[in-house]
Amino acid sequence: MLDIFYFASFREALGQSQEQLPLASYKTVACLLDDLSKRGDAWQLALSANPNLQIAVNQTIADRSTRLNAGDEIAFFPPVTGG
Amino acid sequence: MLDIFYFASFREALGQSQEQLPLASYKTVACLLDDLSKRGDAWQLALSANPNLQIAVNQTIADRSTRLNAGDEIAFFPPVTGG
Amino acid sequence: MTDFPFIKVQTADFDLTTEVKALREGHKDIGAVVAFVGTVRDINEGEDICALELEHYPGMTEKALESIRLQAHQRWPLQSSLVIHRIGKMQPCDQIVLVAVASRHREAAFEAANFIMDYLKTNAPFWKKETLPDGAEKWVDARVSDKEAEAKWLSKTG
Amino acid sequence: MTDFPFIKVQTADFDLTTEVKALREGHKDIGAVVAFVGTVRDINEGEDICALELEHYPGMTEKALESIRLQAHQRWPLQSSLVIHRIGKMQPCDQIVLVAVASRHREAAFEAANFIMDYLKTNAPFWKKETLPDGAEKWVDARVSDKEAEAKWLSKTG
Repeated sequence: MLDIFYFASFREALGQSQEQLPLASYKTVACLLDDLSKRGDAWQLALSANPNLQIAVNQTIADRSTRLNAGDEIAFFPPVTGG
Repeated sequence: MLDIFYFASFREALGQSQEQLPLASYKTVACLLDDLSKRGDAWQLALSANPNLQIAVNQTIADRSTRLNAGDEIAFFPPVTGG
Repeated sequence: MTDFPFIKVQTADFDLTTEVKALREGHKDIGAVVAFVGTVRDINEGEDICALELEHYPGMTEKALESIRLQAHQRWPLQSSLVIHRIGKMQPCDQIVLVAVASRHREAAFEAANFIMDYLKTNAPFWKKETLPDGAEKWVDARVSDKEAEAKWLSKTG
Repeated sequence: MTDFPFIKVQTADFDLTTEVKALREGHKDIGAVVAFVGTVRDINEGEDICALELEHYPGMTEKALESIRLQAHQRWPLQSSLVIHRIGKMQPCDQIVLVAVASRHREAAFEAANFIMDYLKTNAPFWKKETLPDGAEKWVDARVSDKEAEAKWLSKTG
């Protein structure tokens, strides 16, 4: 399984903060993103059509080409604004 | 009259922290320094032969060419080391 | 809450004197401490702000902050450093973040504190949501100038 | 003691939290505070230090510090700033000086605090005398690097 997290404006726009998905179909982050984007406009806007999409795999910044393994924690979020 | 102040290592080397001198003979700081330097080796070392001599007239950084007026406060000291 | 003693992510406010004392504890050859405190302004991008809420990514936040702190220690001769970042609801004038750095000399302390803040701004997973006077809520946009501030360190020698 | 409310020259120690609170008082649109604290190290230029004594030039000190503070305010958009410098006898680990600056954004606060410290180091009439372990007293020499630190601001744009 994969643990997926959504933060900040993504969490609000997508209506959820986390979910689990089976690893099987997703070799890379890109595969996962393609599938999630099919869920509707909000998903496409936040994930596919967003040049500022930030990706973390296992709490480290990653990108679309990052390979996924069982038990990975994947997070999607907008650019950070702390401090 | 002129009020003359000596600070830090100058105060210790010259054995005094302040004195008053008549203005009459000192048109500029240079005149005053020439006269003070005649008092002995310690004076010459601190005042004439010291490339790092710092001068203030009326609590503002000055130099040898600064003109003196009655009531002026002149201070001689080494480079500052606060902070 | 975290395995990193010099990183704290907390809802509670912090006391500057107490934290700087902790930073200096056990280091006698410190000559310079630089502390940066980020505070909630009552206006941002021309709009009045009534409240601010800070969301973060638990776990990744601490890792990101510790990584930034270690980069600073590799780059400058520091005696110690700490980062405290608050989360949750805050009001104008509240303290949000503290970055404090101790070093022998002042230049390293100034540069390292500045570096940690610049990297925190662009790499630590925190997000701000503002509440406006009409009750509307608005996620704060990332600033281009923050990316530029981070980029300037790439061309600088430590 | 002085006509400059944001300049204090005193024998007493200072409390960081109290002073930063005073600095921020009445300014709601502060987003960044940078505080520099200079402390007495137990070693200087390779020699152990047992005590430090700070002498100053009363009157000129306050004028010099106020002039430096005003230059910083002309150069950067600051909400407020303060300088506290202690005089008299101090021990290792004691606080010597506080420079604190408040601004809307962090870059101005970092630069202004750094600028004030660099100018204070070379322009404010303070002198340090160290007491060594054998009881000998030694006036601290001015550092060439302090002059260089001051000079770097001449070529920088505020």
